[in-house]
Amino acid sequence: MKKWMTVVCLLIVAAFVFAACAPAAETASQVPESSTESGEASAESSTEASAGTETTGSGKHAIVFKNTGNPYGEKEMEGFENAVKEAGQEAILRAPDQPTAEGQIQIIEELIAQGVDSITVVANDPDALQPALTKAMQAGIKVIAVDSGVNAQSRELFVNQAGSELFFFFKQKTAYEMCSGSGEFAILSATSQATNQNAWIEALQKIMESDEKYKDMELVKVAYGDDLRDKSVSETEALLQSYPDLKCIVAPTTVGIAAAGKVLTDKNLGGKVALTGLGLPSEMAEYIDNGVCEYMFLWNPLDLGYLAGYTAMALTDGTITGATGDKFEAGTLGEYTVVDASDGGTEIILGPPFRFDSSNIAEWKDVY
Amino acid sequence: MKSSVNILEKNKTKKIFRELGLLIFLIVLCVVFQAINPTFFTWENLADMLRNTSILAILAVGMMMVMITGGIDLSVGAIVALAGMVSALTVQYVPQLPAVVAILIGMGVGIGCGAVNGVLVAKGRIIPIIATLGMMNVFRGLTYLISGSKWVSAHQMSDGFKSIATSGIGPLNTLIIIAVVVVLIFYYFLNYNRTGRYIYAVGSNPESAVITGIKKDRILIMSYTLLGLLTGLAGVLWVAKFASAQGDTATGYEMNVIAACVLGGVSVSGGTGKVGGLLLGVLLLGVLQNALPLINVSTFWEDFIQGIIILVAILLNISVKRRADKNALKRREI
Amino acid sequence: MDEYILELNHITKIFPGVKALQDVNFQLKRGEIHALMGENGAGKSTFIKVITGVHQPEEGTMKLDGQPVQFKSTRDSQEAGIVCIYQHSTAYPDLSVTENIFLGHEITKGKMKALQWKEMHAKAQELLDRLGADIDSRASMGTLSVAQQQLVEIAKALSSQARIIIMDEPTAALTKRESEELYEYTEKLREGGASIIFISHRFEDMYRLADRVTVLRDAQYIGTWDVDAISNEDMIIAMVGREIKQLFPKRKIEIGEEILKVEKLGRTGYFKDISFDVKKGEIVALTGLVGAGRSEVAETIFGIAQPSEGTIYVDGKEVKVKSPTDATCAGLGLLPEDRQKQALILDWEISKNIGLGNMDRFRDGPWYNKTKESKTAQELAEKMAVKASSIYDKASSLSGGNQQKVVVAKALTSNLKLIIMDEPTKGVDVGAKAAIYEIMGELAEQGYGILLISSEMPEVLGMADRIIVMKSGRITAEFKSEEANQEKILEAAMLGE
Amino acid sequence: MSKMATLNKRTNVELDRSVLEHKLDPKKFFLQWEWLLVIILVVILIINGSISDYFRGTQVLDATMNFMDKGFMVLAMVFVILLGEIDISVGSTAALCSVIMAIAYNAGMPMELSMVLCLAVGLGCGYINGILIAKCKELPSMIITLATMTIYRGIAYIILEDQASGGFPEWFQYLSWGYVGPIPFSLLMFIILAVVFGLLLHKSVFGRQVYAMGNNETTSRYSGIKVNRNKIIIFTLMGLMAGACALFLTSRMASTRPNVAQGYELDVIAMVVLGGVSTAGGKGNMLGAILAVFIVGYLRYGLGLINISAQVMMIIIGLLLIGSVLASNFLLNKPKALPKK
Repeated sequence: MKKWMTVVCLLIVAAFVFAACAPAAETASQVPESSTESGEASAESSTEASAGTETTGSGKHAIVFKNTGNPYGEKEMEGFENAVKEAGQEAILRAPDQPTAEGQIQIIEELIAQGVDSITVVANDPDALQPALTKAMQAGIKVIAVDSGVNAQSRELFVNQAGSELFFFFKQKTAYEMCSGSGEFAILSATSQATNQNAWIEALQKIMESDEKYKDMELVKVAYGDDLRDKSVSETEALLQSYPDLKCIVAPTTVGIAAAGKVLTDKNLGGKVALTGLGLPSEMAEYIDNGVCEYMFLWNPLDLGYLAGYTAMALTDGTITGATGDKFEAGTLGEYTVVDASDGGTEIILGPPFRFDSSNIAEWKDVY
Repeated sequence: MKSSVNILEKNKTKKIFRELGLLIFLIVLCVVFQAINPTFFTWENLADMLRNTSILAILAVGMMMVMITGGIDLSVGAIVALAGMVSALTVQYVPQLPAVVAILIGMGVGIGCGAVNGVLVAKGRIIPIIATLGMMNVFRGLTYLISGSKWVSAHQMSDGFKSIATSGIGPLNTLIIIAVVVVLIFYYFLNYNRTGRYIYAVGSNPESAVITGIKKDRILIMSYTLLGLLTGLAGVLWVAKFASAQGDTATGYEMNVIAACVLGGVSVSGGTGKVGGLLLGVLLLGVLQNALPLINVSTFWEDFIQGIIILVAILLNISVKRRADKNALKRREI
Repeated sequence: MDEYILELNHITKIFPGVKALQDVNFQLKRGEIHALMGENGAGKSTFIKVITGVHQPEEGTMKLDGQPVQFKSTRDSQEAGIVCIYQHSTAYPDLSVTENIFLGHEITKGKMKALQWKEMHAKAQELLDRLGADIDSRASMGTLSVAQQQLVEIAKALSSQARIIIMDEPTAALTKRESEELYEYTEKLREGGASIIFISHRFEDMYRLADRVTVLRDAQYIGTWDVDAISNEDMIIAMVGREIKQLFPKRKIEIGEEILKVEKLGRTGYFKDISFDVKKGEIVALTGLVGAGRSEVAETIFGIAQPSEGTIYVDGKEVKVKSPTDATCAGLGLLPEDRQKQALILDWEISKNIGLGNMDRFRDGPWYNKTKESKTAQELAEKMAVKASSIYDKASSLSGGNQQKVVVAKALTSNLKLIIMDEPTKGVDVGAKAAIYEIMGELAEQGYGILLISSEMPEVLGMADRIIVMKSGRITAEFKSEEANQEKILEAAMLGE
Repeated sequence: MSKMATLNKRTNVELDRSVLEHKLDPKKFFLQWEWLLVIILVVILIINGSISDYFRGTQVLDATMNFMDKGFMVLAMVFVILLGEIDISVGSTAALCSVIMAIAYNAGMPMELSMVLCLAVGLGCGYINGILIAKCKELPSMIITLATMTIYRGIAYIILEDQASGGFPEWFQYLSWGYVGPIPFSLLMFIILAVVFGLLLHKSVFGRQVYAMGNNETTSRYSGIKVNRNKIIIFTLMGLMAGACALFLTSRMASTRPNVAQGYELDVIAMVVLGGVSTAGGKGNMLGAILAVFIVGYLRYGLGLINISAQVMMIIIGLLLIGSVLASNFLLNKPKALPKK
C-alpha cells in the first residue's frame, strides 16, 4: 500500500507542477477563444512589452472586478472586452477570489508588472487602492474607475453608471409610488463592500427631510444583509415580523432584492408589501412575473463595461485627457462628454438605469 | 474502589448539568427576546426560525460525527456550494427532472467530495484540518468553474425543485421535516447501530479500536462520506430555499456549523458528542440569528454577541466541571 | 480430542532489520494457566500478537484444536475464541462500561440489528457482579481506576465466552491486594473452562497461578517447565541468561543531617497529615497500595500540585514549592512514575533528554549551548552505563531499564540534594533492576537523600533504611528496616488506622 | 559548576564518543523536507521567469510585497503550531489592530503612537488567547481561538461598522511600498525578523523549551519548564505579529475596514504546514516555513502574471497543500501508525 501511495503522491506533485506550467503553454494557443484577447494580440503583446509601455495605439487594457463568480461583474467585464476587441486590442479580465482590497492590490501589481496600458477598476474600497493605483499612474498606466469608484486622487476618470441625483429621483419616486405616498418603508442593504450604497442611503434621507412630498413616508429601518443569502433572508423576515404595517422594501443590492423576493413569495405577501430596488433581471424574473416585485432597476452592465472599455482606449490613445469637456465616441453607444464629479474629479455618466417590469423582463432574463 | 461511588455521582451531575444548563440558558434568552419584541413567540416567527435552522441542523449532525472521530471538516461550506450548484445546473438543463432526483444528484456530489476528504484523512494520513482546508479551496474553485461564474436563478429552476423548500405538511415545512428525519436517523445510527458506535470507539481510543478489529480507516472514510452526503443534501436544500445557486454560497458557513457543535458539547478531541446536546447548540445559534434582528441589535454587534456567547458557554462548562471535581474530592474520605 | 488446545511450532517473525521471534514453540493445554515469562524485549508481546493475528509470522505453523489455522486479523482470532487483555489499557474512556465489555460482539435484535442497551447493561452488571466487582455498568470507563478497568477487561473476556484468554502483564499496574483479587478472577475464568496464557515478569504471579511456564529470551525459545519443577535460580538464569549475584547491593552508609522534612502536609481529596523526614545518605521508602496517595505526595513535594495545608522544609528552612523549578532550585528531584509520558521525550536523542533536566545549566546568555550539553550527557550516560550506540540514539529505541538510567542522568544535571524515585523499577527487567539498585546505593553513598516510592515488597525491604506505610492518604506506620517484614508492612497498608 | 554525581564508572560502556565531533549524516541531510521545498521554489521561479517576460530583476523582489504581511504571522505561527496548538484568531486580531490604529489616528493621536497602539492591541489580543488557553487546559486552542476570532472581528465591526477609515500620512505608506536600495522595506523587515525568530527557535533556550513542550507537555512540566508561561508568551507573540501584519497591510491599503485580513488564518496555517511543521507539535523548523511563504507567494504571483483566473488559482493552491503534505507523509517520513490523541 505504501508503494502506491508513493506513486499517488508523485503524481499529485507532478500534476501540480504541470498545472503551473500548463497555462503557460495554453496562453499562446487557447487564448483567442478563452475570452481574454483577440486573435493576433498574444503575439503582439510580447513584442510590445519589450518595446516598453510608452507605445500607445493597439494596447493592453485590463479590468479588475470586485470578486470572481458574480454574474453582474462577468457581464460588465464582457462589455469591456467587447469594446476593446472591437478596436482590435487586447483585454485582460481579472478579479480576486474574495471581494477584498488586498486581492485587488495584488492584481494591480501584477498588471503593472505586465506593463498594461490601462487599468479599469471596480473597487472594493474607494481609498484602499490609492497607493497601488498611484503606482500604476506613475508607471504611465491610465487608471479608470467604473461602477464602484475610487477617490479622485487615484483615478484619471470615473465611468459612473448614473449621477447620484438622477438615481435618487428614480428611487424616491418609486418608493413613493409603491407606498402610494404614505406609510412605512425599509431599506435592505448590503454592508460595507459596496462603496456606493451608503452614499445613496445617506442622500436619500436628506431628500426625505427636505421635501414636503415625503412627509407621510417613514423610513423605519435600514437592515444589512451582508450580501449573504441566509442573512438577507433572516433580516427580511425580521423586518416583516417587527413592522407588520410595512408597505415597501427597497433593496439596492442584487443579492438582497432576490432574497427579499423569495421571502415575500414564500409568505404570499405579493401585493401587500411592495419590493423594488436594484436587481439582476435573471435573478428577479421569477418575482417580477409573480407580481411580488412590480418593477426594479439596473444599468446594463454590458453597456457600462463597454463604455469603460472605450474610455480606457480613448484615454490611452490621447483622444481625451480626462479633463472636463473632453468628448469621445464610444462605439455603438454614441458620443460621451467628460463632466465634473462631486468629489472633485471628473466622470462620464452612462445614463439613467433601465427599468425592468413584466413587459420587458422576458427578453432580458436570459441576458444577464 | 471505595471512591467509585463518588465518582459516579459526579459523573451523572456533570452530564445532566451540561444539557440542562444549555437549556436554561436558551429559555432565558428566549424570554428576554420575547420581552423586547413580542412578535418573537408567534407561530410564524418560530416556523421561520426552525426553517432557517434546519439546514444548520443537518450539517451539524454530520459534523458531529466527524468530530467524534477526532476530526474536523472545513470544506462543508464549499461542498454545500458545489452540490447545490451541480443540482441547480442539472435542473436548469433538464427542467422536467423530479425534485427527488435533484436531491439525489446533490447527495451524490456530496458523497464524492466527502469520500475524497475521508480517503485523504484515513489513507493519506493528512491531519483533517489541513486536508479539508486544501479541499475547501478545490471544491470552491470547482464550483466557480462548472458554473462559468454564473448564477442559476429562480426562473431557471423548475417549480418542483423550488417546492422542496416551500411545500410542507400542515404547518411544518419540508425543510423542517427533512431535518427532523435526518436527526432521528442519525440518532438511531449513532446510538443503536454497531457501526455508529464504532465511530465513538475510533474517536475515543484509535489504538484499541484497531486491536479490537474495528476497521479504523473504513470508519473514518465512512464518517467523512456521510458528512459529505448530508452536506450534499443541505446544498440542494440551500439552493432550493433561496432559489438561487451562486459560486460563493455558504462561504464561511463551516464556522457556524462547528460553533453549533462546540456549543452542543461535542469535543474536538473526539469520543464525545450527543445528538440531544447538539440540537440545543443548533437551536441556540438559530434563535440568535433569528432574534437579534428582531430586537433591533445592529448587524455589527452580531459577531461579537455570538462569539461572547460561545466563549461564556464553554468557560461556564469547564468551571462547573472543575467545581464538581473539587467537590467530589472534598467528599472523599481520607 | 487433542491434549493441546493451541499449538505453535517454529514461529519466526521478522521486522525490518530485526528478528522479533526465532523458531519459537509453544503448547497450551486445555484448562491450564500457562505463564509466558521473559525480560522486556524478549519477544513476548510480539508472540501474542502473532497468536491474535495482529502480525503474521514469516515461518511456522499454528494449530487450534489440532487443526492448522491462519489468522489474518484480530477479528479471525476473536471468532476462533481467542481474547487478549492487553498490558496497556485498551479501554475506551468516553464509552460506558457496558459498551467496553460488549464492543465487537454487541447484542442486537431484528433485521435492523438494533443494539439492545437494556439487555446489555443488565448482562454487564451481572458479569461484574459475578466477578464481585463494585462497578456500575453505566459509568463511563474514563472514571474508573486502572484496576477497575482491568476487571472490566476480564468481564469482557468472560462475556465473549473465549476459550483462550491471553493476559499481557495484567498485574503490572496493580498493587499486591489487587493482584490477589486478580488471581482469584483468573482462577474463576479457568473454572469457567478457559485456557489462559499469563504473561508476566513477576515470579510471584507465576508461582501463585501457573501450571506450566514457557520462557523466551532475546526472541528465542528457551524452554517449557512445570512450575513446581523449576527453582527460582534456574528460572532467573533461564530468563536473564546469566546469574545475578546480588540484587540488592545494600551498603553501609553514614546517615547525615536532615535534608527534607515534611510537616502535616495535606491535599484535599488525596492525603492528609503527612509528616516525615529524609536525611543525607538515607533511603526512605514510601509504600502502600496503589491509590494510597504516595505518588500524589511526591507530586506535591515536587511542586506539580499545590498542597492545601502543611509545610515543607529543606535543610531546615521552609520552602514554598510552587513549581518543579522551585523544587529543583531547592535541591529536590523527581523520577516520575511514568517514564515514557512524564520523564522522557521519546522522539528525542538521549543527549537532548539529559539536557532537558536542567536547561539553565547549558545556557549561554539567551542561547543554548549544545556542545556543553553533549559533553555533560556523554559523561553522565557513561556513568549510568546507558546501553546505546551513542548519545544521539533516540530515547524510544532504549529498553525500559536504560530509559530509567537516562532519567536518572537527567535528574543529575541539576544540583540536587534529594531524589524522589517513584516506582523506579516498574516495567524494568531483572538485569536492569540490579543496575538501578546499584545506582541508588551509590547515590546514597554520595550523600543524596532518596525517597523511594514503591509497591514491590522485596525492593522496599532490600533497599530502604526506613519504611513509611500509607493507606488511603494517611501514614499508618513507620518501620526501621531491621524491624520490618512483609507481613507487618502489608498489615499496615491494608488494615492500618 | 554544580555538584555532580561522581559515580563509579562502569565497565560495559558502549557509547560511541566519536559522534561528539560531527554528526552530519549526508543521507539524512539531503532527505529533508526543506530540500523538496527548495526544489519546488526553484521550479516555480524558473517557470515564472520563463512564462512571463515581466518576471525579471527587481520584479522578483517587488513581488514579495504582496505576501510579506502574511509572512510576519507565519513566523509566530510556527511557534504556535510547534506547541501542538493552533490560533485561528490571527486574521481577526489583525483586523482589530488595523481598525483601532485608524480610529486612534483619526481621533488625533500621532501616527507613531497609533502604530505602537496597533502592536499593543495585537499583543493584548494574543495575551488574552494565551491566558485562556493556559488556564483552560480542558479546551483545545482551536475552540478558544474560534470564539475569540468571532469576538475580535465583532469588536472591529462594532467600532467601525461598515465604514472605512484611513487618511494616514504619506510616509506611512513607506512600510509596504518603500525600498531600501532595491529591496522592499517590508522584505527587509521580514528577513530581519525571520533571522531573529529563527535564532530564537533554534539557538535559544526558549526555542528548545518550545520543542520540548510540543513533543511532550507533561515531561516538560516535570522537567521544570514553565509550560503555562511559555504558552502565554507564544500566543502573545502571535498576537504581536498579527499586529505587525496589520501595520503592513494597512500601509499597503492606505485605508482600513473591519473585514480586512479575512481568511488570513487559514493561509498562514497552510503555509506553516506546507513548510513541514507538524500540527501534532514538536516537529518542523523555521526555514521550511519561510520557504513555504515564498513558494505560495511566488506561485500566486506567477499565476497572476499569466492572468490565471482566481478559481483555478484556488484549486492549484489547494492541491499544492494536499500534495505536499501527502509527499511529506509518504516520501520522507514513515507514516505514523496512528495519530496521537
